[in-house]
Amino acid sequence: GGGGGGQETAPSPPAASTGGAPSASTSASTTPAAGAPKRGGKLRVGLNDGGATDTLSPWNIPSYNSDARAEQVYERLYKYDANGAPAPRLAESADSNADATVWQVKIQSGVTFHDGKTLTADDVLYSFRYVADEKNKAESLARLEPIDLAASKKVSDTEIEFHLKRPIGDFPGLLSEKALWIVPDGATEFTKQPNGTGPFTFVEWQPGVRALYKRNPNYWQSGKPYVDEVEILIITDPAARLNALLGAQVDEITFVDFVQAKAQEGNAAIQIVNAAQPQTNPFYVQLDAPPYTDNRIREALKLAVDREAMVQKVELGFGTVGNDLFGKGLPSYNDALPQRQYDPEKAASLLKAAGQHPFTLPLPSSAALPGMLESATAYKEQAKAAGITVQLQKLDAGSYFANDKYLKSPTYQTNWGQSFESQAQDGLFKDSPYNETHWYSKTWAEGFRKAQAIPDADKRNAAYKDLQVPLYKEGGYVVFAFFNTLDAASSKVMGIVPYIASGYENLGGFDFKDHWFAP
Amino acid sequence: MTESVLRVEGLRVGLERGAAIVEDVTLELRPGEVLGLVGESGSGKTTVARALLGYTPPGVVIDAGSVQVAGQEIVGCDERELRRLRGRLISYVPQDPATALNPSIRVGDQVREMLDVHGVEADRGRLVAEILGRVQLPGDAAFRRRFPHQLSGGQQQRLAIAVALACGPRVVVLDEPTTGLDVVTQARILEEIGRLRQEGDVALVYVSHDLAVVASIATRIAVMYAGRIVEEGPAESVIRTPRHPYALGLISSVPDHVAPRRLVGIPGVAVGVGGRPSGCSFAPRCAQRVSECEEAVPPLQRVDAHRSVRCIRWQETPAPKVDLRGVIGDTLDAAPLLEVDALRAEHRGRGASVVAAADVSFTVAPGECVALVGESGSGKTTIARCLVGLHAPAGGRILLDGKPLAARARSRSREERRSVQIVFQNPYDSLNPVRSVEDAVAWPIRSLRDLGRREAAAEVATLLERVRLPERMARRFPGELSGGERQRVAIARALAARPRMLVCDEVTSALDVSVQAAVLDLLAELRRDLGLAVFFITHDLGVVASIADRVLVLEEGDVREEGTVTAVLSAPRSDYTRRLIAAAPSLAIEATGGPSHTSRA
Amino acid sequence: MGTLATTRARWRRHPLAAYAVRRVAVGAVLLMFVSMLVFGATQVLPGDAASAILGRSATAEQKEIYRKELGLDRPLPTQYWSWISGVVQGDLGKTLASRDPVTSFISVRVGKTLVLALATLLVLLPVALALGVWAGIRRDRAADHVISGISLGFIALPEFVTGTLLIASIAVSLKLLPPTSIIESGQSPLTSPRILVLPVLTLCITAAAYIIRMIRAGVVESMSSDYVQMARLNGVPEWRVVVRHALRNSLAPTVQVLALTVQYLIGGIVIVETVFAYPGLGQGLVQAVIARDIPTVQGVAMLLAAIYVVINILADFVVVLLIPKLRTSQ
Amino acid sequence: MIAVAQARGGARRLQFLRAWSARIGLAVFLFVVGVAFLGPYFAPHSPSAEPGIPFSTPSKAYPLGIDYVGEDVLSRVLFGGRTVIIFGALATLLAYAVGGAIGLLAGYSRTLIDPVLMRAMDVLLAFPPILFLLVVATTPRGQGHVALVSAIAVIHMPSIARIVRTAALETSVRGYVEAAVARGDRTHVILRREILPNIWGPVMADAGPRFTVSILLVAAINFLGLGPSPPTADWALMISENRIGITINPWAVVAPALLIAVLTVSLNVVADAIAHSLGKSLDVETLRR
Ligand SMILES: Nc1ncnc2c1ncn2[C@@H]1O[C@H](COP(=O)(O)OP(=O)(O)OP(=O)(O)O)[C@@H](O)[C@H]1O
Ligand SMILES: Nc1ncnc2c1ncn2[C@@H]1O[C@H](COP(=O)(O)OP(=O)(O)OP(=O)(O)O)[C@@H](O)[C@H]1O
Ligand SMILES: [Mg+2]
Ligand SMILES: [Mg+2]
Repeated sequence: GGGGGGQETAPSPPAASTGGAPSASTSASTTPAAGAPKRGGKLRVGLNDGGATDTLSPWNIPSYNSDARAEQVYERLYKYDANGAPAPRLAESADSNADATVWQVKIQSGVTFHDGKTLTADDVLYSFRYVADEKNKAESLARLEPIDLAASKKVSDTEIEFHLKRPIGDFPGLLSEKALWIVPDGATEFTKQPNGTGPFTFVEWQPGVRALYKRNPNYWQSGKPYVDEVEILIITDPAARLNALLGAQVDEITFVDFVQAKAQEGNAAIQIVNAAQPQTNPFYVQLDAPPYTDNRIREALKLAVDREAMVQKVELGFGTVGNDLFGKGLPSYNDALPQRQYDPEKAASLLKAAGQHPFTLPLPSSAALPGMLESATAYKEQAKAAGITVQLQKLDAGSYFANDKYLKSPTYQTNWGQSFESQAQDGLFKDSPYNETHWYSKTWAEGFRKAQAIPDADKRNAAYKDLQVPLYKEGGYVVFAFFNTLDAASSKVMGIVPYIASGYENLGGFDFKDHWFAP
Repeated sequence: MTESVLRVEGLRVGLERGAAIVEDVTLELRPGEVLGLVGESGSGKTTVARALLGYTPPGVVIDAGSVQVAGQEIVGCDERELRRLRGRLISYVPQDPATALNPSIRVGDQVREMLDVHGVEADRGRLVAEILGRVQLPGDAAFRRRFPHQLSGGQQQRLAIAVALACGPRVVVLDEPTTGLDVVTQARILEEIGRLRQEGDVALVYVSHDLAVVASIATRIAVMYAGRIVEEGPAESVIRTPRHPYALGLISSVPDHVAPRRLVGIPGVAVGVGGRPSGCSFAPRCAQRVSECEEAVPPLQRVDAHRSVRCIRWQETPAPKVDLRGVIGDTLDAAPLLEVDALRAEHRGRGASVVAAADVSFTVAPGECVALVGESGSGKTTIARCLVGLHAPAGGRILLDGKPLAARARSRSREERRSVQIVFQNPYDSLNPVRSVEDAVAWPIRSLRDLGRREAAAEVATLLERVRLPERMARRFPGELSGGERQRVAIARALAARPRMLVCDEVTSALDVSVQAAVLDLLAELRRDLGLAVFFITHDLGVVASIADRVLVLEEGDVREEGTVTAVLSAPRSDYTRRLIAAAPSLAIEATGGPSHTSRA
Repeated sequence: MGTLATTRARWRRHPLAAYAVRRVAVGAVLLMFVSMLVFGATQVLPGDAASAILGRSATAEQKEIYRKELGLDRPLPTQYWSWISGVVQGDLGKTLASRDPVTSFISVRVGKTLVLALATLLVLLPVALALGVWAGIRRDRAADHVISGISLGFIALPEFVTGTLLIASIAVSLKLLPPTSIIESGQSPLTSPRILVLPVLTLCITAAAYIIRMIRAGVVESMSSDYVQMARLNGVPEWRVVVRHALRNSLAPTVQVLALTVQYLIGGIVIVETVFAYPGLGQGLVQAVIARDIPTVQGVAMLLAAIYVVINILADFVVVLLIPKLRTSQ
Repeated sequence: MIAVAQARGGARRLQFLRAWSARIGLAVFLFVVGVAFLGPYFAPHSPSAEPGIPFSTPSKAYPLGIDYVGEDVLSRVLFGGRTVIIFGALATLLAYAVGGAIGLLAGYSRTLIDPVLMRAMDVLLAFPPILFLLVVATTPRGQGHVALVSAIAVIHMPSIARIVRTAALETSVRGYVEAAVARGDRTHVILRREILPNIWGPVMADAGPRFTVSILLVAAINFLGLGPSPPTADWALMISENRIGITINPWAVVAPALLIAVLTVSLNVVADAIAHSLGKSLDVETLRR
C-alpha cells in the first residue's frame, strides 16, 4: 500500500456546480471514547441531498446520499482510511513488480454476497470489466484507462494479476476510487435488489425521501455491523436537518454550518463530527495573463491575505491556514515549506517594485459555495493595507462554475478539496480539464509522471513534496485557508471517526457498520 | 268616517350626528286611501317611506316624532317587535325588484317565507297560490318553482307586491314601484294598485317622482321638498290648485300628451342634506320670495279642511298656466338635411342575430325636430348609433345633404362628423369623470374645428352661457355636477362642434321632471336660435308632445306610424300607437283656461 | 354521424351537461397549451441532460449513447409529440437518472401531499369561513377590525418565516412537537399525526388571512344588498337574514375562494414541505428542479397545472349550480 | 386657472386620506420607504465589512447583533430595503405595463385579438406562481435578477390583463368614449384621453397586494435556494440566509421580516383606502394572487 489519493474524482468545481454543498475529508476530533461496542438499535441518518437524479445503481454517485447508500451494500478492494491512506477492504494486499506495471492483488477469502454467493477473483475482474464497458455508463470508466483489462487475469480464486498500460505507483489509491464496487460475476441488474458484500442489506428506497437497510448477519468483519437497521432520510434544508437531530428524529446528520456548530458547542446531547478535509476556496490568477505574469505581483497577492483572520472569522475556527498548496493534512502534502504570513508592507513594496502600486484586482466571486463570498469580501478589506483594491464581482451562484467566465477570466475564486496529486492531474497539466492557472510546465509534468510511477509510498510522497516547491514559489493559487467538514450526531452514537479523505465521505466515510449506540 | 290606519306626526330622520334628512313629517291615512308622496330626487321620499316601517339605513336614525300603524307605535320599538310588525301590519314594495328579490329563492318560497316568518297558520301551499293570484300571477307549481330572473320586470314587481300583501298588512308602502318599467307594463301595475284601493281594506303609500302617475291613482298627495312636506291634500285639488310654489312648478313641468304644452322648469337646483338654508328651503328658487321667507322655516298651515301648505305666501301662488304649444308645422318644404332610406341594423351575437331596425326610412329637415318613440328594446338607440356612425348598418343608406354617409364615423369626413352630434341618455356616463367641464367642451372645438387652445377657451364660455350654466362651472368635474347640469354640459359639448343636427337619445329620461322641463326648454331655444335640427328619441309621449314637430312610432324595428305630432297623438292609426297612448299617464289638466280654481282670496 | 347527432341533441336537452362538456373541452385545450409551455421552458437547458447526469468525467461517446437513449437527438417537435402522447396516456416519462417512471416518483409522494393538503383544508376552512363571515356580518365593529387587521398582518408573513418561528418556539424551545416532519419507513402521516401539526398550522396562518379577507368581502357585499335590506323590511329575523339571504348568496363566491385556496396551497405546500422536510410532492419538485431533472419537473408541473385547471373547472361548475340565474341560463 | 384645476384634481386624488387608518398607513409606508432609501446614510457599519462573530446577540456596537456571515444586522437592515422595494416595484410595474397593454389591446380592440390574448393569459394563469418560478429557475439564466423580475411580472400579468380588459370594456361603452368615437377621434387619443385615466383607479387599486406578493415571491424563491445571489443586503434574502440562526440571534430574521411585514401591511392599508375612495373594494379577482 501507499499513501495519497490516486486518481480520485474529487468533487471540486464539478461537484460545486452540481452538488451545491462542500465536500468532506477528515481528521479526528470529538468522537467520545467508550467501552466495548454494543449491538442493536436503528440508526437514522439525515442526508443533505438527494432526489430525482438518484438511482439504486451504484455506478453513478452524483450525490452524497447515493454514496451513503452504496457504501452500505457494496465494497471496493481498497478504501481510504480516516487519514487518507488507501486501506485494504475486500483486498488483502496488493504488490507490484519493480516498475509498477503489474500488480498482484489478493482478496479476502470467505466473503459472501448478500445472495449467498462467495466472492472470487472472477467477480473482481467482472466488476472492472463492467465499469470499463462504455455502454454501462459507469462514472469511473475513465479511471480504469491505465489498466489493460484484456491482459489482466485471474491467478487463483483469490488472486488477480492487473497489467497496467503505464506504471502507477499508487495502485491501491486507484482501487480506492469511489465507484469501483465489486459485484457478483454476471450481474447486470442493479436497480431492483442491490446485491453486494457490504455490511447492510437493502430493504427499501424512495428516491429523495428515504432508504432502509437491514444488518447483514453474514458480514465478513466479525461482530459488525452493530446496529440492526440503518435508515437514510433526505433532509435538504440545513435548518431542518439540525432541528431533526435536536428533536431526536434522527441520530446523525451530514453537513452542519459553522455557525450552527458554534451555537451547539455547549450542547451535550449532540456531538459535532469535525473532519479536517483539505477543502478550500482559493483565488487564482492566470500565469500567462499580464500583469500576473510577474511573480512579484502573485507574491504580493499571497502576502496580502490575512490567513489567520480567514480561519477565525470566516470559518469560525473550523479550519486551518493554507500555504498556497493543496491537500493539507494528507500524506503527500509538503508541510516543510515556510508558512506565508500576512505582510501588507512587503506586498506593497513588491507591487512598487513591479511598478504596479496601487494595484487593482478584479475578482469574480459568488455565494455558490459556503464561505466563498465571505472570504472574498474579507480579502477586499485585508488587501487594502497593501494598496490592493479588490474589485469584487458577485456572480450568479447557480451558474458560477458553468458560466463563460470560469476558466477564461484571468482571476477567479474557485474551489478544490483534493490531495496534491489529485488536484495536479485535474488542474496542472496542459490537458487537465480545469487548468485554471495555465500552469504549463513540461519538465514539471515529466517530474510528476515519474513520481507517479514510484510504487513505494514514502518515496513517492517525497517526490510529490519536491514538486510542490515551484508551485509554492510561483504558482497562481492563493490558497489562504482550508475549512473542515462538519457533521453532527447524537452523543449516544459511538464509533464515528472523522474522515479526512476527500470525496463524498461524511460521517466517517459513511461506514455505518462501525457506529453503535451507547447504552 | 273610518279610523285612520296610519298616523305620522313630527317625524324627523337624520344622520346619527347632525343634519336632518327629513323633518317635521306629518301624515294621516285611512284604509282604502292612497297617499302619493312626490318630490324630486333627494327630497327624502324613500327615507320617509322606510321610516314608516321603523327602518333606517346604517348611520341614519329616527330621532323624533311618532309613526302609528293601526294604533301601534313604531318609533321606539326594539328590533324584535319591529320584525313582528313589518310585513304583518305594514309592508314595503321596493323600487327595483330585480335587485330586491333574493335571486336564489324561488317565486313560491319568496311568498312562503313571509308566511313562515310571521307564523301564518294555514294550508300554505294553497295560500301562496292564492296570494299570487291576487296580483294576477299564475299560481301553478311550475311558476312557483321559477327564480326571480325568470320573470319579466312587470312580473317581478307583481311578485314583490304579492310578498308585501302576503300577511294581510294594513298599510303597504310602495317606493317607486313602476319607475324602471315601460309605460304599458306600468299601466298594468297601476291597474293592480287601483284594484287594491278599490278593495278598500288596506291603505297605500305610493312614492314617486312622476306626478302624472301619482295623479292617476292617489286619493291624497303629499309634495316633499328638501326633506319637508310642503303641501298635502286631496289629489284632485293639489293638482288643480297647487298652493305651494314648488308644487306649482312641479305641475308645470309635467309634459302631457293629451294637451301638448310648453314646459316651464323650476330654475335652480335642490339643496342637499346639510346645505339647507335657515328659512324656507325653496326660497332660493322661488319667484314669490320675500325677505321674510328667509328668516324662519314656514310652518305647515291648514288652508282648508283637507289641505295644508308650508308657505307664508300661499295665497300669491298663481294657477298653473297652460301654454299650449303653438300650431306645429305640418310640412317643412326645405330639402331634407338627413335622409334615412330602408335602414336595416342588426346586433350579431353568438349564432343568432337580433334585428334592431328592419326597414326604417325617414327624413329630417333643417331645423326640424323629429321624435322617435317606442318601448324599450324597439331599436331606438341602435338607429341613433347608426346615424352618428357608431353602429354599422346591415343595409340601407343614410344621406346627409343627399350624399351617402359612410358606415363608420372614422370613415366619414370631418365635416360630416361635425354636422351630426349625439347626446346620450345617461348623464352619469356621458361625461369623462377625469376631464373638467371646460376640457370636455373645448376638445371638440379643437379636434373638429382646429381652433387653438385660447379660442376654444373663449368659445367654451359662450357655449356654457348658451346652455345656461354659470361660467364658474367650467372648472368643475362631472362628479361635482347634478344630472341636469351634466346633461347640459353634454349638450354644450355637442354644440361645440357647431353641428347642424343633434341626435338626442332619451336625454331626459334619467332626470327629474322639473329638470327635464328645463332641458327640453333649452333644446327648443337652441332650435329656434341656431336652426338646429333635432332627432329626439324618447319613450315618453308627453315629451314628444311638448317638443317634436313630427313623430315616428317604432315597434320591434319597424316604423308603425309616422306623422305630425298632432295627427299621431290625436288620431293614431296603428294599434300599437293607440296602446301606447292609452297607457301613458296624464295630468289631464284642461287645456283651456286652466283648472277650475276654488279660492283665491 | 348518427350517434354524433343524437349525442349533440342530448346535450341540448341537458344544458348543464353541455356546459360541463364545453368547459372540460376548453380546459383540455388549455392544458394542451400549458404542456407546450412546460415543454418549451424546460427544453432550454444549461448544457444538456446527458452531461448533467453522467458528470464531467463522462466521455463524449458515453454522452452520445446517453443522448440517443434519452431521445435527445431527435427534433424538438418529435420529442414533444412523444412526450405529450405519453402524458395523455398517463405516462409522464422517466426520471433522468434512475430511469424510473415519473409517475412512480409522483405516486410515492402525492399521497402525503394530499394528506397535508386535506388536513390543512379541514382545519382551515371552518375556522377561516367562520371568522370571515363573522367579520363580514359585524362589519366595521370591533370584531371586524381585529380579525381584518390581524389577517392583513399575516398575509405579509412568508410561510417560511412563520414555519421557522413555529419550529424555533414550539418544537425546539418548548419541545412540544417534532421540529421536522420526516417520515420513517413503516410510518405515514396518519400513523404519526403529530408531525402534521406544525406544517398545517403554518399553511393555515397564511391561507386563513387570504380566505378571511375574501369571504368577508363577499359577505359584506351580500349583507349590503337590496334583498337583504328587503328581507329586513319584511320582518325576517336577523339570523334568517344572515343564513338564508346573505350567506346563501355568498356561497358561490365562497366556492371560488375555496378553489383559490386549493391553488394557494399548491404553492404554499412547496415551501412548507421544504421547511419541515416533509417528503411530499412539493419537496420532490424542488429536488427535481435543483437536480435539473427535466422529465420530473415536466411531469410534476403538468400534474399541478392540471389540478389547478380541474379545480377551476369544478369551481366554475359548482358556481353555476349554486347561482340559479347561471344554472338556468346555461 | 389651470393651477386651480390641478389643485382640485389633486384634492380628488387625496380623498382617500380622509380615513385616519389611511393617514397612519401612509405615514408608516413613507417611513419604511425612507428607511430603505435613506437608511444607508445612517448605517453605523458597512453592510459587508468587518465580520464579527456570526449570530452574536445585540450589543452596543451592534444593536441588532450580527448575522450569519458576521455582518452587522442593523447596517444590513438599513441597506437591505432598496432592493426589496426596487425589485418588488420593478416586477409589479413591469406586470402592469405589459399586462395593462395586453388588457387594453384585448378590451378595446373587439377583434379576434381579444380571445387570442385572453386565452394566452389563461394558459399562464394555469400555473401556480411558485411552480412557474420553479420552472423558470430550471432554465439557463433562470436564476438571475432579470429572470426573477420578469417571471414575477408574468405571474401577475394575466390577472392584470383581465382586470384592465374588463375595465377597458366597461369604459369603452361609456357615453364619453362613444362620443369620442362618433367625433372620429384617433384610437390613441381615445385611449389616452378617455380610457386610460378612468381605468387607472380600479387597475391600481390592487397594486398594494400585488407588490406584497412580488416581495413574498422573491423571498420564497430565495428561500428555496433558487434565487439570484445576494447583490448586497436584502431584507427578503436576510430572512432566508439567517434562518439557521434564528434561535441564536433572532433579530437577524425578525428585523427584516418585520420591516417587510410593516411595509406591505401599510401599503395594503393605503391601497385599501384608495380602492375604497374609488368605490371599489378588493374582490376575489384582486386577491387572486
Ligand atoms: N345613509 C345616508 N347618509 C347620508 N345621507 C343620506 C343617507 N341616506 C340618504 N341620504 C340623503 O338623504 C336625502 C334623501 O334621500 P332619499 O333616498 O330619501 O331621497 P328620495 O327622495 O327617495 O330620492 P330618489 O328620488 O332619488 O329616490 C338624499 O339627499 C340622500 O343623499
Ligand atoms: N350590443 C348589443 N348586442 C346585442 N343585442 C343588442 C345590443 N344592443 C341592443 N341590442 C338589442 O337590440 C334591440 C334594440 O335595442 P336598442 O338599444 O336599440 O333599443 P331601444 O329602443 O333603445 O331600447 P331602450 O328604450 O331600452 O333604450 C333590443 O332587442 C336589444 O336587446
Ligand atoms: Mg328613493
Ligand atoms: Mg335606448
